[in-house]
Amino acid sequence: MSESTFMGVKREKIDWSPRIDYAKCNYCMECVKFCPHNVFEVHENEEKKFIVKNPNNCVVFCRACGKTCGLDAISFPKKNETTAYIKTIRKEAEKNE
Amino acid sequence: MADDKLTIGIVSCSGENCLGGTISRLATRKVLEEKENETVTICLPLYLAGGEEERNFAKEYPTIAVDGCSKCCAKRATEKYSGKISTSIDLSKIIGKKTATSESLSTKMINDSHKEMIESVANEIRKKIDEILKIPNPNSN
Amino acid sequence: MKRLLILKPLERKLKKMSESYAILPCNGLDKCAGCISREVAVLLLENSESEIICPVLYRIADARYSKIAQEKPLLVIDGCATRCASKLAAEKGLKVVQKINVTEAAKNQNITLSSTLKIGDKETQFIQSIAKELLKEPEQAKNKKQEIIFPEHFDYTTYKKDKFIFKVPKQGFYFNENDCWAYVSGNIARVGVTDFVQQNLSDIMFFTPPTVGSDIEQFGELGTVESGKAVFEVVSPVSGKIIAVNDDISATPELINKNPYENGWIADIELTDFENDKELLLDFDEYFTILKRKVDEFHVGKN
Amino acid sequence: MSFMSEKIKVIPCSGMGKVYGLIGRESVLKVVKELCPEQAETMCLAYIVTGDDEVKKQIHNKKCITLDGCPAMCSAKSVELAGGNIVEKRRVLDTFKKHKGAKPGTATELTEEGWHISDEIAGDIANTVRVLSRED
Repeated sequence: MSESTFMGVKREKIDWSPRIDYAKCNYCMECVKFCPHNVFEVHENEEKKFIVKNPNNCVVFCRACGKTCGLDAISFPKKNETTAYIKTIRKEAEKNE
Repeated sequence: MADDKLTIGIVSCSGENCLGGTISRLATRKVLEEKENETVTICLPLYLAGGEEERNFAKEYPTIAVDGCSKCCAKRATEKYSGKISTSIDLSKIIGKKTATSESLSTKMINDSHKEMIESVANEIRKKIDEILKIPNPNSN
Repeated sequence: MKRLLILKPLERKLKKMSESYAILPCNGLDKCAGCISREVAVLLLENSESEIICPVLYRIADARYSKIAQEKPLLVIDGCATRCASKLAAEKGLKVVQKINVTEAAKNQNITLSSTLKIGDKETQFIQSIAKELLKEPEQAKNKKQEIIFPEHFDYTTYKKDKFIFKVPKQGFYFNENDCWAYVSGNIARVGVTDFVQQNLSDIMFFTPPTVGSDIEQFGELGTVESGKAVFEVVSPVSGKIIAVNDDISATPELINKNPYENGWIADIELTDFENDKELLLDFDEYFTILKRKVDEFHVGKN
Repeated sequence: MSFMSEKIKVIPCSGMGKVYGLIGRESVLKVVKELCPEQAETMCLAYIVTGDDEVKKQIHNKKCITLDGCPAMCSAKSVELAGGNIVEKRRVLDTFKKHKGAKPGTATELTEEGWHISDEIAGDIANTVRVLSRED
């Protein structure tokens, strides 16, 4: 993989990935089956049958896995906050140049 | 990454009228699914109805035609509309002319003897792919 | 009953400016959001000339509602992300004019809904604010009818990956990294998805439009497009007010497959702060580089 | 009337790349083998695409129902070019719109849901075939 950035900001600096409410989840695994980016990892024999293993693989602003969840057990950070944060980091980077 | 890797197109007649079409379709799909990274589906009727994607393919990439009977529609259609076929397979030579032209089947009706036929045709396709991959791309200039 | 007392009709002045709808609520009985969708419908009924389509009866008795659904603009109220009411509308081939999702609306207003089925004070207020918004909206949208000047054809550069050809228009377009584009003319932007989205989704069968008249932030959700493979959230490249939605793609979503940059556009947005939005947008060269990388690394259109 | 009328040709695209191709193919096989074997038959689309004189003769001015998997409309376009008389153009996708969220299977194998949709389309086509045959 090439070095991962989003809008010129290093991906790992951006906090964007699905948050799972395990109290609501019924482990239908539709989200896991859906995501083509390997964000989730299945732990068949554990209480939490899957986890968000690679949060930085998640495409910033993508909420598609959440749409497979009929129980609304998946949420994401607020988009406007993430946008503002990205802008701030970009400004800082400009200053440092 | 895999930029210049050779992709092989496979075009099957998929004929609706005879068993050969049913077998050619399933054998082709089988190989396409196992060799996802080396192959690409060429949808035959798109030569007429589709865009340049399918029409230009055989001009630029090696392409294997899999035909259910000796009418060889997949081979002939590809050469007429797209480009020269690298190699072709005529099922009547593998499963016999009589079987190939017998009635077409729903995937519901596929039994073990059909599965054997699919496997032997798939084997033939695999062999052709290996042959192509060993030699450099003949259409590269 | 207590519920009826709480939900007294809104003030009279609202009534005058209101538009009437054919309302299809989800009426879900397993979540508070479902109960709210029902109450919103009832409140709208009391405050306008609207009529309700009962989702339960509609399933078994088409004929009863087909006339209402054709005569009045259809408002769909979904409780949760399962979107039963939207699905029912799609199933019956109805054209949705307005749409609201209670759970999303609550999120946007920072309201946590009750986990029981009872409607409390907080929920009542929320119901009233939704109804108010719905009743005044068409008026506002009508006042500001603006149209964008949009060329019929563009020149494209293509990137080829075996038999797949990805097109990107050479000039006049801005992109975001979520594969959505904006074409700006005056203070309006036309917005859509790029060829990458279209090719990856393959045959697009459903389009859920965003609400005309509502405000959208940059990177906010501008409706969704859906194929047998996935649902794609249209991520708005710009911020502003949604002034138009492409009605043609509601009826024929495959227009997006045909050409996502021309007849397959999604919505028109009246810009509020484009100078600021531009900071996080890409030009042709930048997007084309990203597109090539995405196609090479992640090519799901195959087979 | 009692004299034998020619069978109506029902031609699917059989698209290789998508499940919709397989559904169309299975729908048509059901029509010509189970539902209306006396009134309908199919033809190889690949053969029609070749544009051979023989196939053009077979299809020229004959009543055809085409069934396409996707909006590319391969079957309809090819049959038209070969000179067939298309009495109905159908699309698998249109039936899918009635089954939002359905998981029909792959281009190789249908799920129960896939078969259900395929059977629904077959039923619709069979109705058309019956109506058309009565007209003769």
